[in-house]
Amino acid sequence: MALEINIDGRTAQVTELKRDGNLVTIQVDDEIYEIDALKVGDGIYSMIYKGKSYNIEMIESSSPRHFTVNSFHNSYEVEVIDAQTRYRLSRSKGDSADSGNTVISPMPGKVVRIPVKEGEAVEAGQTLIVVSAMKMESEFKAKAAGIVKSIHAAEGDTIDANKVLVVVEPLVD
Amino acid sequence: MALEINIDGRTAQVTELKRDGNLVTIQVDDEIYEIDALKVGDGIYSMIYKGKSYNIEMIESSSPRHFTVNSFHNSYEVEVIDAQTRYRLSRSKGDSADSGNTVISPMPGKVVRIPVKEGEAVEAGQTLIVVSAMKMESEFKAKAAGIVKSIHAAEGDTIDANKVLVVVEPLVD
Amino acid sequence: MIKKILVANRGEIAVRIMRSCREMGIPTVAVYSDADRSAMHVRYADEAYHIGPAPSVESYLSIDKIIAVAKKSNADAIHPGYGFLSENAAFSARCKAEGIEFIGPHAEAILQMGDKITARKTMIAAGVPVVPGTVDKIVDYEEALKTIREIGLPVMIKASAGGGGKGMRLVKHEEDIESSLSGARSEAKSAFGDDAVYVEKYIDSPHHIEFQILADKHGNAIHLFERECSVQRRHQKVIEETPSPLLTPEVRAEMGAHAVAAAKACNYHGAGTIEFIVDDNQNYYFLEMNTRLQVEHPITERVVGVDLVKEMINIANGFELSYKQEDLKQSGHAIECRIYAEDPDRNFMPSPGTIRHITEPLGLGVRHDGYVYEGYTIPIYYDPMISKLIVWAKNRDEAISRMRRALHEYKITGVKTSIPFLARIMEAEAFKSGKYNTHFIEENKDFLFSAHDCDGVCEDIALIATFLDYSQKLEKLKSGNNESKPAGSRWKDSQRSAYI
Amino acid sequence: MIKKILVANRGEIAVRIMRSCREMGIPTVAVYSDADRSAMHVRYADEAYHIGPAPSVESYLSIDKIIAVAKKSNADAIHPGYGFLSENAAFSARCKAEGIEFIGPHAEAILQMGDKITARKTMIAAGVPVVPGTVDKIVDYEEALKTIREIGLPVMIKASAGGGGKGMRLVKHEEDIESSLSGARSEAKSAFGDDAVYVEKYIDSPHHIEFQILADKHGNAIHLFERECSVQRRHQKVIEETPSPLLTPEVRAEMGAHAVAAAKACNYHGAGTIEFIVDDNQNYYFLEMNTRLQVEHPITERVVGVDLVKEMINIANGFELSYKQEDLKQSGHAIECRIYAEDPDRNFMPSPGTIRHITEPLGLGVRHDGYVYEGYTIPIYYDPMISKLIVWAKNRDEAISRMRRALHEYKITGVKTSIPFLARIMEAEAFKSGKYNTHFIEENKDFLFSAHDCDGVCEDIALIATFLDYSQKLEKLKSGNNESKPAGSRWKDSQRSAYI
Repeated sequence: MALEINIDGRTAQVTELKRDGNLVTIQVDDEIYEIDALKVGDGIYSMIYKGKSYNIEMIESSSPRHFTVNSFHNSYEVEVIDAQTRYRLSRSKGDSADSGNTVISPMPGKVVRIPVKEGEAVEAGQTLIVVSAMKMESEFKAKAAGIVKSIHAAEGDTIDANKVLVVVEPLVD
Repeated sequence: MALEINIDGRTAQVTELKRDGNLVTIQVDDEIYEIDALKVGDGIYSMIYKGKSYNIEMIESSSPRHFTVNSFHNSYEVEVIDAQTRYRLSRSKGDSADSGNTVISPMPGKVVRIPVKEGEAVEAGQTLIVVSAMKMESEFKAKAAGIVKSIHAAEGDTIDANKVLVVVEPLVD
Repeated sequence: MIKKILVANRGEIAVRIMRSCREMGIPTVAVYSDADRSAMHVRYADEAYHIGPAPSVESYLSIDKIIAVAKKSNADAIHPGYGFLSENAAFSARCKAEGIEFIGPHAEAILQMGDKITARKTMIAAGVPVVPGTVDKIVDYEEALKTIREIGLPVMIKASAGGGGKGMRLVKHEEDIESSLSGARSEAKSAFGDDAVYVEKYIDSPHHIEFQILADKHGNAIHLFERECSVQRRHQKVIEETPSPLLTPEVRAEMGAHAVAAAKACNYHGAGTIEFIVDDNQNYYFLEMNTRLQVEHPITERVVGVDLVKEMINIANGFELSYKQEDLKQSGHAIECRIYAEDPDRNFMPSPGTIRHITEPLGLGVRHDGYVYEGYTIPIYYDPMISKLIVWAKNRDEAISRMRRALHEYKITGVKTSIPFLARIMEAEAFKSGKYNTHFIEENKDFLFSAHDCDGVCEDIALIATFLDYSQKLEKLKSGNNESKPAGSRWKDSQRSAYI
Repeated sequence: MIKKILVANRGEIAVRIMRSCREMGIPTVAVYSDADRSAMHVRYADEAYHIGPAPSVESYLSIDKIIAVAKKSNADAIHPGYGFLSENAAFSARCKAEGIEFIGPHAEAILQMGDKITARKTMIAAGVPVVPGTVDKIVDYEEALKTIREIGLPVMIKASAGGGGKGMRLVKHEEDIESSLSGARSEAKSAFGDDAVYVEKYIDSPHHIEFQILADKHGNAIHLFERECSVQRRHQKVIEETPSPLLTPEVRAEMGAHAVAAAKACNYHGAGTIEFIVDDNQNYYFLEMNTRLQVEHPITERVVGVDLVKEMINIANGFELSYKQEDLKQSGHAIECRIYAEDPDRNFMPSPGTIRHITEPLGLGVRHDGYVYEGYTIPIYYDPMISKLIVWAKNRDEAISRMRRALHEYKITGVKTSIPFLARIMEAEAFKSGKYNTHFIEENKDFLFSAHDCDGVCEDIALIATFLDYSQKLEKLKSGNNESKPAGSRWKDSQRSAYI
């Protein structure tokens, strides 16, 4: 099995060569690692490589393919790139789908306000939706000018993480 | 659904009358309880009954039907009685199967010694098998005189909990 | 004598209060909203009653509902914790009217210290230094101009009823006075329904140092020394420590005496905190009084050896203070880190969710006050603080090392937390040397948000962990088991059974 | 200066030692057997090496393997913890020969104090009171009879190389002397390869009180006061506290001075413990010296404010002690409970297994030293102790209340533990009054093993929980999902989603 994984901007090829219990041989780009990798809890890995003991925390982020990976001293943003991601990346020339024209809730919360309507023209920087979670309000703004194509929440709604909230059709320039 | 449950010698009929989320109505013998019962962890229940908050720990014992139930101040030995148990109880007139003629490992461990052989006559109190766990050796003895019918482990074996180790056929008197 | 205490709060502080009650043999009553049936304070209490929907205003802020539960459960006292109704004079008064002991100050003290202009006047009368500025509220521009010229720019215009940065303006230039004044007044009016504002000299690079006080109903008051609270972001405390690395013993003693005078000036009883703003030369000025238990009270408990909640209950019972000022001393050093469910790399955006795994920091010198557990879902409705990590050591350097160690041990998955950010603070030179003020985070942000050096291996190990975790998820999906919870148990189990 | 420490141990003590190393900035090396890949000490260390099969004799007791890992990892010091190789003179000597610093005493001190007859002689020479008895080993019956008549019955016949109750006989009647003598000798021979035995007066209803000492390599030695360890079963300590409720300040000071004299008498360096047997009138006698860190060291750390592991490392580094005797005092009261995976109701039979859920006790005055975590399987090969719960409070009564509270908070499923039994001890009159000796558990067993009064509701609630848990399991079975782990998540989740 092989996966393409993006870590803080670097895209790496990760391939499993062999597995014997928790002893795995994995190739990361040109480097081959023989590593003792044990899952000790939900999202918690104990890894021993060349005698060194590493503790890794995997925290799922905005989608099942996004993780924050902590190893105490370092914190990485990681994305597993599947076919769909690759297509999206190629089409948007590096911009991910949610960066330009779609507001996706990064956390569960409650919709406080939606100051736009479907069909409305919006400027770059204009607030599309305000979400409250844990006593803090977050405003989500249009990254570029466009027309509000669809709104998938109503004021007062309780929303889950990773839900598409507002889609803006960018103006073609 | 209804279950017959033995608790520290008392046998109670427990019947679910209604369930609405974590609000359950349950009859225990003649008493009807409307109780807010929430499972908050594996084997951990938070129960609210008439405003009182109870914390219950369920610890599986020698079989999936045996539990130690802790509520901090009290610790109960509980057994769910199914058809098989009932048959066994009726046949042995109250003695449970493992009390007289069968040694069942109450915990995982390692077999240190088996000083008897199949076919051998044993006295009441004679050691049938010695199991070691956590730096402590436990001797299991015959409760009554009889003939060793079968031995299901060998010296040096690592054994799981709840495994039949030695069966003794009691002498008929 | 108090026989049963209703704790009108949730989260870690509700549990912390119930701990002391349990040690004193006093049964506790929890209240909970729809979002909190599975919360720890409900599990911890002897009794628990539902009080309404998740939004605080319909549950934890509902005086009527809380009083009703107190009556139903025969609780003869209420501890409000911090936040929610803790500094609500009407609630204190209502408790009194209903014959329920409010474990906190009387309504008059709350009102007197809650209005900033009144508080300033009270302090001036008591001889406590206040920030140079106006005594009465400012209504017109001419008056403001005259006062500000006397004080000297820059100044802060502040709402008398204020708090949380609302109705506050920093004025650096004379030409901005008029617009700032009207801006502050209208903001104060809309936020607090009161447009009274006053002017204070702006103290640059200040330290935020507060004194814990205890006062009984017999006129006795003591202080329990200071807490240094200058590590802040967005006016929120992040890390606190005691003793303050800034204060000399002389200034400490003087400030302590002023803190006691401040408490006596409003006939205070209960636990309270006198907040001072302090410049680099240890000139200090009364800022405000918090008429409740503070989040950061545990560092005082550890260094002074006093259980503040028990003292509050004893005071409410009408007992005299069990300590005299001369009995108390600071022994060793304590630091508290507040652990939030938030994403430091995304502007500290809240990160509610389900706790999948926790390894709690333990061992010598570590106190952990939390309320979340494995499998618990942090609700979106309340504060993102999930626990407080408090360490003690015989001196400050050792305390910092211990906090680093404790943060290292603290593993949590399911939500993002401020743990990596806090660990970086423990490594920042300005913090380690003790030379920092309220601008610390701003001034050190390059260091605090940078990654550690690590040989390329760390990054590759993170990639390998991602590979294993994700490929296991895919396998689960393929095998038709799409429960999200028990990821991994099977793999782990297969390893284990090989051992036994 | 020590640059890297190999910890030749497992379980809570390995983690505890690594905590102090981490605070000192010293990297650590773990060793682990086949049964311990998932153990916390492996996760905690900076490096980890496999050393063999699960049985200790092939792994944690293998001097060659441990030395080999030290060399491979460039560890320049080894901390042995307690148990395993900690009191093995050959290991201490081997470390020295290999140029590795053994963080503990030199081999000669271990040998001198390990042989009970030599230790007694050393103590007599140093003026430390010993239990009246023989100075040299007893070989024939005539000599034994003569000595025993001098001492007076009852007496104990003990193996000089002994420990753990082996080679030990209580003699009450003269006619039993001969058989007891030969029985003890043959048992000593087979257990320790040495049939040397000696005779001591039997002290009835004794207290077991020990003194912590620290000695550096420059001839300085101090004591850190006592630990009362009289709550025992089968010669195993269950609960320890400090200060001892028995000792007066005068006797404490005298015993402390004798403890220091004992350490100096064997040119000791490192941390050690002088065990005394004490009668109700505070007559005390040297019993033995433990030449290592004790399980119960945290109560001393808490009351005296010293990190004993750091002191051991400093001593190994050749530093002078950082404390003088007059710097030290006991402040407040500490109690430790040892939490075992065992079934108190079945004669304390071990209960290994997989930890399904833990809620750890937290908050003010609580220290918890553990190593298990949710999902961890306790191996069958090692000690059943899973953690140590240590509380501190300003006085003994409050410490007992706090321990009750902490035990109440400690929820654990998957294995049975001694928690309910320990909670009962905290409620026993003899314990609460501080009037107890080593017969405490035996004398109070009716109380300790009885159930609490509870209205019938408790029992019915237990039945309801059983009903819910079992019926949920049945449903899982029916729906074809027969994983044992994630019981309940689905039901719980369905509740939660209704809230959010």
